[in-house]
Amino acid sequence: MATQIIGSTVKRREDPRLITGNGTYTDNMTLPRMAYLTILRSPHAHARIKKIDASKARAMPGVLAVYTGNDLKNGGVNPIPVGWVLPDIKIGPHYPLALDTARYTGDGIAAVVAIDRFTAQDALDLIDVDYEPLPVVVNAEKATQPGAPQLHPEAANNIAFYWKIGGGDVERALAEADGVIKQRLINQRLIPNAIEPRAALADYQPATGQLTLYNTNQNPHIIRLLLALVLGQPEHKLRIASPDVGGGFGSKIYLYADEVIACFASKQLGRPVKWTEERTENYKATIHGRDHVSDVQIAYKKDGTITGLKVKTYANQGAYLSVFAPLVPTFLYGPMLQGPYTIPNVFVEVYGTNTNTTPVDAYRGAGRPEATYLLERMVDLVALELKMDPADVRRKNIIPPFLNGVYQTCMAYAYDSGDYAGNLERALTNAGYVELRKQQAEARKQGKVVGIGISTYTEITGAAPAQVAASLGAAAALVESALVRVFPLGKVQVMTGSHAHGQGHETTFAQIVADQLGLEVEDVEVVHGDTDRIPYGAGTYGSRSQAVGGAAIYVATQRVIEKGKKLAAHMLEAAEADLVFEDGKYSVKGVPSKAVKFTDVALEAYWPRKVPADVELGLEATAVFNPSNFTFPDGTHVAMVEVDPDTGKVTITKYVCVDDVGKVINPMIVEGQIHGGIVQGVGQALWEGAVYDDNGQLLSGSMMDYALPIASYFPKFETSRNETPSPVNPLGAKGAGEAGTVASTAAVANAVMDALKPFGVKHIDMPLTSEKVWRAMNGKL
Amino acid sequence: MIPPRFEYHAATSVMEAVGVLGQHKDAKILAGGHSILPAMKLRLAQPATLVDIGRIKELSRIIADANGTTIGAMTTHAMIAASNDIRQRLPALSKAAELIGDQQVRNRGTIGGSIAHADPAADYPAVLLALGAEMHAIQITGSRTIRASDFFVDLMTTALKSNELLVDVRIPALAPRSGSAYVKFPQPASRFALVGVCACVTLDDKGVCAKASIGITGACASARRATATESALLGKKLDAAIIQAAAAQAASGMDCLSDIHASAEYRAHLVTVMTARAIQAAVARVM
Amino acid sequence: MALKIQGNILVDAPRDRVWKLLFDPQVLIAMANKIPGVEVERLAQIADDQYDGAATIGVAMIKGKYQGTITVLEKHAPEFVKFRGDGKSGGNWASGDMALTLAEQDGKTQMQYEGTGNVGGMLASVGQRLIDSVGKHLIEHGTRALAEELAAQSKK
Amino acid sequence: MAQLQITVNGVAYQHEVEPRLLLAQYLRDVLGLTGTNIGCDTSQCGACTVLLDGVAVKSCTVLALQANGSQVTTIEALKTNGNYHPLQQAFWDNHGLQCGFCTSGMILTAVDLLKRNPNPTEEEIRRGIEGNICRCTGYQNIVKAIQAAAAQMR
Repeated sequence: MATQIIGSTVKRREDPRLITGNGTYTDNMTLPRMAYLTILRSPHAHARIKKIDASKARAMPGVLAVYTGNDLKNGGVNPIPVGWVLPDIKIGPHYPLALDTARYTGDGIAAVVAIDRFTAQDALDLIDVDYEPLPVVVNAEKATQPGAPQLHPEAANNIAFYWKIGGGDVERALAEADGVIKQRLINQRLIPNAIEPRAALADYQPATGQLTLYNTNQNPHIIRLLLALVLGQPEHKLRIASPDVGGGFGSKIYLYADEVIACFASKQLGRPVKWTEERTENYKATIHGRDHVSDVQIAYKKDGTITGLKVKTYANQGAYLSVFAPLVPTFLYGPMLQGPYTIPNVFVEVYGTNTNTTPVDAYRGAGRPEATYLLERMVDLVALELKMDPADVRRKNIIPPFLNGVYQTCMAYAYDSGDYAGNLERALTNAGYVELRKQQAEARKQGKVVGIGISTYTEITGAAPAQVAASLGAAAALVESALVRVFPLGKVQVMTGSHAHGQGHETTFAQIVADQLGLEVEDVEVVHGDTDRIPYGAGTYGSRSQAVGGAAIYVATQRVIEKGKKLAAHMLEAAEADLVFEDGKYSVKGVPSKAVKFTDVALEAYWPRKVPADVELGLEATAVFNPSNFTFPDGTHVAMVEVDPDTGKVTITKYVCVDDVGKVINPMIVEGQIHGGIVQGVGQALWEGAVYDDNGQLLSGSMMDYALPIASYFPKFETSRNETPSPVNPLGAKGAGEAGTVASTAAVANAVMDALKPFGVKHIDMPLTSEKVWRAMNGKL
Repeated sequence: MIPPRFEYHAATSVMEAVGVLGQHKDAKILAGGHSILPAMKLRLAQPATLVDIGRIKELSRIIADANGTTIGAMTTHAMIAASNDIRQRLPALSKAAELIGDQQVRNRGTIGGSIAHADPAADYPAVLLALGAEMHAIQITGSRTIRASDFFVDLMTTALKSNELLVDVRIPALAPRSGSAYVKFPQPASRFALVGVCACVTLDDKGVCAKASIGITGACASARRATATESALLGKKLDAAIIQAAAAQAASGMDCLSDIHASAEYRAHLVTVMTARAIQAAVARVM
Repeated sequence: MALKIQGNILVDAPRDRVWKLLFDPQVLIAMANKIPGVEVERLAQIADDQYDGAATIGVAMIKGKYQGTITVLEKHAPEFVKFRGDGKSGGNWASGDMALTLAEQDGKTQMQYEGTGNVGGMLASVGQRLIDSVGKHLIEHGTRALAEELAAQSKK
Repeated sequence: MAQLQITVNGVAYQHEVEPRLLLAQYLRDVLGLTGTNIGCDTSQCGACTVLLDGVAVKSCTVLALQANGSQVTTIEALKTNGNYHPLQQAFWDNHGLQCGFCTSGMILTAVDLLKRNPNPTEEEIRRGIEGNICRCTGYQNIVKAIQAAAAQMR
């Protein structure tokens, strides 16, 4: 192939089915005799369940069954396990339906299975539950205080885990600093809002004992593993298929109670059972993200050098520990607090606490947006204190280029490659930073309230090097597998354990294979999301698919080429060592005319004519890729905002960014990921926030009250890339899925704070709603 | 997502609709459905009967004559926003319609449905109050006309009786040398009005304010006039300082709503800001 | 979602009379039915200090059928009483307490009320912007109705 | 139950339906036209947008019976004679979708938008799709796709 397929824009192969309405989302599927499941959720955030009277619901025509927590427990259903077990972690058991206590307003109390959706919904109204309300706590810090309501007897003071990490000597740094700034920062709770609500369709075949679960999920093999443990269903008789999935953003990683109940019901009733989440239900029963309260101290020298950072964080875990929840505010957060800077002394301690709220787990960025926001706000506060330009404070502290090496932070991680300083300068140049500052000065003279914000970041992606992950507490291996299977006529199927739900893997993974084998992208079919078709997998989250999943495909493809070479040697009657593979042909070095096409080798592999009997036939290879390190994308985002001085309303007027996500397979797709990431991050800065009242009622319970970003809230983004290949995988890829989100929140928050500088405002917590900004401007905080 | 059960009647005439309405306890009118269906899907509203008036053609019309404009209850927001007659004669109403929800909601939601529901954050009530609209309601025994100032009674409560059907809205033509404008500060999620203000001013030939009416929505349990501001404008040349001073009184005496999007204090402040902007825009429109 | 309620009303009836009527289910039913959007299905005394009932409560089309109890928490005749009410309707619940202080005033009764209310379930999660107003609406009409009803009953 | 007569994508249907059946549910569950997705309960997300008598509506906030006697067009009917509608083509060409869940509604809203305004500015496009929430794309490529389709259709 003359043109490189890797690195070029190829239109997505997913799109024809999706633009014509032919996607197969879980709720689109219908099976014969399918019944419908609905779940009654507690209207109380904390209550003792005194009595459940389901007799009227059971008597309703069309109702097949009503289950309670004890029905499931007596039926052998185990609590949902936690997949990231930290030392000394305290786990309050999470039964799919509450046994005697409801601990948040999404907690399932009873489940109805009926012959149609209407009946299943109507029957919920007929279940009479006698609750005794208990005191409620929703705040992560308050939950740890004496006298706070207790959620689980296992976790004293509601502390599910305490975790700390540090490097250098932060106390000494604080003591010896020219200045120390203390600030409390709140990273508010977010609701992921994949536009497709979750759904599950369980199909148990009593005759064979086979259970299939179709569901909205990012990692079917993890679900199979967990579901096998929860249900006692043997893995080899359990198939998880996640067809088209309408967005995940982390919220579809976990095993949820609802799909366990659907499986249990299908086994009990011997017929398919479907559950489809409603949006109001999604807001309560699907995980939330972020929700940190942090007390921060930053130590600096007069010249702007940052010498130390000390952080204490209360990370709200919600009512139960979700599958990966303990990972997020620890390893994905704490060690990333050094960020892209040379800060030599960092210490962080984290209290993961249970509260009467929806469980919190990984949501786009997971830990890194929290770390980046915290650090970038503090850097700006240093600039404010020293009356320095925020860009100059960043220049002073940013890690110098380490293009071919590694940079060891003062904590656990060694960054893989990068030109952080170069990307900062590129972004400032692209934004016309000097000119923007002049415009700002001019605008201020005219009474306008204008701000410029910078966010410089590095984040951690590509989970995970298995040994590192295990040492950090992973209960599930996060390596990735691939099977590349060549058919006799030269077409190829790739089975990957990664799962795409918008990321375009069916295109980019095909590009990797086509590029190497000298085929057209159309000749390669990517199969994902089905445990019966794919050898194994760990799924898609944490921007890992290209760096781990893509790398596995790359290695498997190389193995196919090597295997083919043995066959080609016989076909060409040449020594294997003399053969080269280029442009889809094996040829003898220096004798290009003596060649055999890859497709001919494929045919020979299955229908041998020249190959001796002792050579292994077939042409497929499996690889499991276990990277040597994580990957660390980085970049700088610059935002400009204008604030309406009368109302406090913030408008983004300019947005410029430079991101280094390593080697790019498909620039169009990477750019799309960055766009989406930016909008999601800005959503947190300006509008989004889950609001609970003191009773644990979620007041922002629908899209009417939870403000999601819409098109008219944004200008056109000016994005660009800088590619520093990662040395930890053969593709040189890092991760692109979360970078935009990691960076944009702080860029916009800093811009708003910069706009408010003339009003003497140093910090306000997100979301920076019109009212909050107006209050800040008018001294009414 | 699944509403509770109800009886459904598709009325083909106004008289049929009010007949059904009068006969059934707990019957509600179904116009575009964009207020009642979401409430029913959440099972917060459970009417026993819905009377669908969507098939009554004469309820979906805009008639402009020399004295005013009549808008049928089933006229959609999109029809109002797209009407040249309304844009030219009643730009405030045109703008209010254009700012409701989104295109799909405007294509389906109706003026009658919106005002009969009387959501405290709905846009139209501010405009109808400021423009002195009249609502025409029919029941089986006759019909009556209700002035906007009498129509919006309280939170989601209008002067309509349970057996009455709102059939149209009549808005008198603006006097010569009048201007009207609607300005809205939307709630970022639902884009309902946190505060919406409609100002209508008439200037005499010396440029002095001869008449001013200001309707405010979103701020309180139901839309209302800003009478103190109106008085402060009368007899004055409406320069920026006068407008500012008058608008500063717009929230006086108001018991403003408070929710997770805006405190009562902030709403009251927005009332003054949006009122000033609405008056300015209305003055700018005076021919 | 929590509501705070306080205010006072003047009842055109002597305090002793008001005190007695306050605990009469029939008076309470008549009072409640005067509130727009409230329709009492039943209310009965089931113990010394406890009532059990059912009512449709709401504003305009947003309404639900609630079942619940009213419990007298504290009582100092004839000047102070504190009630607690709990009700549920489908996936929604409401609870609250209200303290009434009664004072004689020229043969009439000055009744001071203070309380808090809480709402949960779907109502709280999708109706937050209306709860405050609905609460105010019910209290405003409720106290007025109570004063009227007590005065009327006392004259019988 | 009540009689529903409706034409969907040019095909006339007659069904007995419960009055409370929503148009979106009728399309998906009764007709099997699952290209129309349901993303919220409260008419914000726009995933369920279809054309009802030619204009874009949120089919989860319309009773099937309200569409009695009407013509409905869903995403499944946009591709004609093997050719993609210019908006479908433009969404593909410009990477205007990622997970695809909002795409049907987004495209049908854009059909309505371009019918009313064949030459929209970027701002008009951004305002025109306010009733459609996309959590993946950040909207930039959707706007680009609609601009490209508008140019193609003019």
